[in-house]
Amino acid sequence: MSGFDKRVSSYEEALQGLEDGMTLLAGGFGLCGIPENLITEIKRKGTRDLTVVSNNCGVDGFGLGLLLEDRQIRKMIASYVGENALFEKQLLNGDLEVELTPQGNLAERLRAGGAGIPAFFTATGYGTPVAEGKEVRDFNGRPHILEPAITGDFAIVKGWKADTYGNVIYRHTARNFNPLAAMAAKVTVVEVEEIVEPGMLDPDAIHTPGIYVNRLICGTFEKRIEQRTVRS
Amino acid sequence: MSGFDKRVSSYEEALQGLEDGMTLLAGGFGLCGIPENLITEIKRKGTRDLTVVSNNCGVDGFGLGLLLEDRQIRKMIASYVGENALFEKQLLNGDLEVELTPQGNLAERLRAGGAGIPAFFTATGYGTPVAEGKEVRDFNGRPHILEPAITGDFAIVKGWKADTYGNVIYRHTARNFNPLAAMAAKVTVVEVEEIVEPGMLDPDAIHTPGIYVNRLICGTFEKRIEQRTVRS
Amino acid sequence: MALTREQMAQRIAQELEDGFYVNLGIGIPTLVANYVPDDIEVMLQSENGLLGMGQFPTEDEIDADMINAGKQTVTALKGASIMDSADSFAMIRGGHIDLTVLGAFEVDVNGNIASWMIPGKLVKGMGGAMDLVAGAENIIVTMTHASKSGESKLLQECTLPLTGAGCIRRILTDLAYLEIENGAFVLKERAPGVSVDEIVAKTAGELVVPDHVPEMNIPA
Amino acid sequence: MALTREQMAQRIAQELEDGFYVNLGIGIPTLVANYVPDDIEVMLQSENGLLGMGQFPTEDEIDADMINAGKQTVTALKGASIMDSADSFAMIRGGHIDLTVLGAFEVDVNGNIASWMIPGKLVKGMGGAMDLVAGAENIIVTMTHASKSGESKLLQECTLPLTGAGCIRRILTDLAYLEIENGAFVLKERAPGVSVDEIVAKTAGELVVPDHVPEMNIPA
Repeated sequence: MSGFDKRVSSYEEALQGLEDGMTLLAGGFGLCGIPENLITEIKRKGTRDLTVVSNNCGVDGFGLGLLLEDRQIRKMIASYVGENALFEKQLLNGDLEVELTPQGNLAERLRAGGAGIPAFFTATGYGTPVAEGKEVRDFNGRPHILEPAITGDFAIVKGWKADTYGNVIYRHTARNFNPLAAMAAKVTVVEVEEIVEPGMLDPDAIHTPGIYVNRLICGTFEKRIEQRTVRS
Repeated sequence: MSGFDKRVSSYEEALQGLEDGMTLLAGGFGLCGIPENLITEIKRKGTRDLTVVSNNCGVDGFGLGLLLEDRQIRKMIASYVGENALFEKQLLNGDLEVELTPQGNLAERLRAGGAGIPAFFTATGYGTPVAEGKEVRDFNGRPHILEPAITGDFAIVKGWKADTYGNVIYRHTARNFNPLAAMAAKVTVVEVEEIVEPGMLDPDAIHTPGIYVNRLICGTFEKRIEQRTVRS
Repeated sequence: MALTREQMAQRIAQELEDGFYVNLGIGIPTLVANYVPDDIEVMLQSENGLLGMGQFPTEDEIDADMINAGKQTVTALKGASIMDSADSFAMIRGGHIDLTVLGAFEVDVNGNIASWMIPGKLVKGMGGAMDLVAGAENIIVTMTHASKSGESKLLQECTLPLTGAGCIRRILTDLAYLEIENGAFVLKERAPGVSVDEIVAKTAGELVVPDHVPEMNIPA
Repeated sequence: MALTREQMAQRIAQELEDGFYVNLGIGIPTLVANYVPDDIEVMLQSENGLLGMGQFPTEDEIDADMINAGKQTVTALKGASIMDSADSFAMIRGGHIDLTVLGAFEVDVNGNIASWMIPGKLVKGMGGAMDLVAGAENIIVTMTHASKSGESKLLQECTLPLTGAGCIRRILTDLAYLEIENGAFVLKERAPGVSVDEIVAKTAGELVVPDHVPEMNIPA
């Protein structure tokens, strides 16, 4: 099935068509499960004025933090940012715009974007700054706000294993936002640690079906740890 | 973790508390992945005036069709019914009420019920009898209707394997509505083909986490086939 | 001559492209799978939760836990994935299916489709049809051009309760391939040997007939 | 005497029941896990997508792909399950978590909570806090009763931007355990050796003081 072989041969090819001003959805939570090499390629490529949708924005010098160095990000939609000094500086300078959205709303908005649901009601954020300008409606005696879906031009996703058709399995908590970003973009690019032949993965255990994946590439990963905690 | 051992010792115990007039969510698509023995127990128990939410209503003498025999179902919320003569007769007699809902809306309404989303917009059903009385709103230049979540008092679910904590894995297309029904009820009862110790199932491959499961029982299943098609 | 069911499936198969994810409805649409060109591959989605549907099983392969949306026993291809009904319809409603082929009772010039309910007859339900027409980027409706009693199924306005509003653009009948543009059917191709006059006579809704209407290319 | 952080965690741990699914926020809430009574078991949920969070790993067990919501390396218990962020928050927002414990800057008599943003300071984001307060059936807020400069954190009306509106019922401070009823704080328990007068003095919002206010039972 050549038409379903999603493999590309280089990171350059993987991100072909990503242009200035586009909306980029990125998987990962903190530094866990981030598409390290795709981020590096965007830095190399120099794409600018990006709107980036990601739970966090990496740290100084790693992850999405790399894209701050040359001011490639114009706007960040995230639930928690500012693990790095450069982010703070650009925010205070007005070089960077931030839209804070609760973590659960962010996840659900991405899923909605992928699932063809343009908006949904949620109790999360009612009565808070997040609710400003949003419709409020009571359900079951509780006020809820209407949240819109999020979609993107490109998604950059980090998987563990994939088959050549782009069926992806994530490993442990590196799953996080990755399957949701994968659903919600026009072009979804996935980098994984291992690519296997179709039939090698259990069809009952696929996290992201290949239908959501446009391009697939195998990479090696640093997997930096943010909070190294051990028990004695 | 005794508090997390969800096993019960009998089908009678599994359905304790199911009362006349309650809303019952049932997994299964056609006769595939239906909670056979839980249905049989409801028939034995004689619970009446049930509102049943299920994609289909079984066939004469099997599956949910069994509950029609003694008129235990007052209302059916389904996407496709009438695979059996008794259903048709009760419907025409006015003994049975039916609310038809598109299959995708049914699935999404159950998920929403489980996920704390009271309502969502969808294009499905706009301009059709399904849209009657529902709010219409344009998103991205297309009209959408507002669909409410579905929740239930009890869910009856058929899994393949579970650990004693109620982490469930489904097999093949017997998954269908089962994980969704499991999310959306106050009391979720799961019957499976095999129960294993915690740690025997891959945490990355759980379909229904134990948090959604209140009671767990191991049964044997006929697994009747509706359309036996073979290639020569 | 009007196309046979197999010929209709053959014509629709020409719309397939390598790498397409396709959902085929019950009836003529199912036959399309038999005419996938040799040089391309498509993957079939079954809305009960199977992406990568294979052939019917052998007697030995039959598995009650592996069925398609028609409740028939099937197999899964290597590289298939299985998902719950919400995730399956997320694919459909989110517009990720490349081509959906389904039958209908009526279609009208505004792209409305009626395919699930005939008042007075028992209503059995819409199943996934309303989701499929609302969600698929690219839908082909296939049906006979007229009923057995000769009444057109291509109408100015659907008379039956709708399955979806304003969502149909392409129609293949046993007589013609048509597209809907600006509130009219546009005749794009004729079945081999079928005259424009016959198509005009059997089309109740507004029909635009270009100067030249080519015959379909149906292999013998 | 005011409770220590460990004592606050001990008191909260008394609210745990066998079989509870629990989400513990960062700070004092995290310490609650150290005081689970021996005769019960609870399962910890981490909102990044882990149900059944275990201890910190040994050096050998460290795995960059296994972290908690505080981005710390952790382990998973036998019987854990891992899910994506939407499914994780479905658990939280759908009300399936039995107990959520989190910190706050302020709480008021209407059950409003402010915990994520201090105007004038850099806003780093709410993370999952707004989801946790909106979704959990059963929330306990834990914080010091007053700031270091002596200003009450239990107010008639929150002054900071809210994390959630009308969603808090139970509060444990270093001085008292209180519940919110009918638009007022109700003093349920005192910390050992803390006088009702001190609590009254340090509570800015309306406070109902029953005739008898028992001391908390904190093991030595």
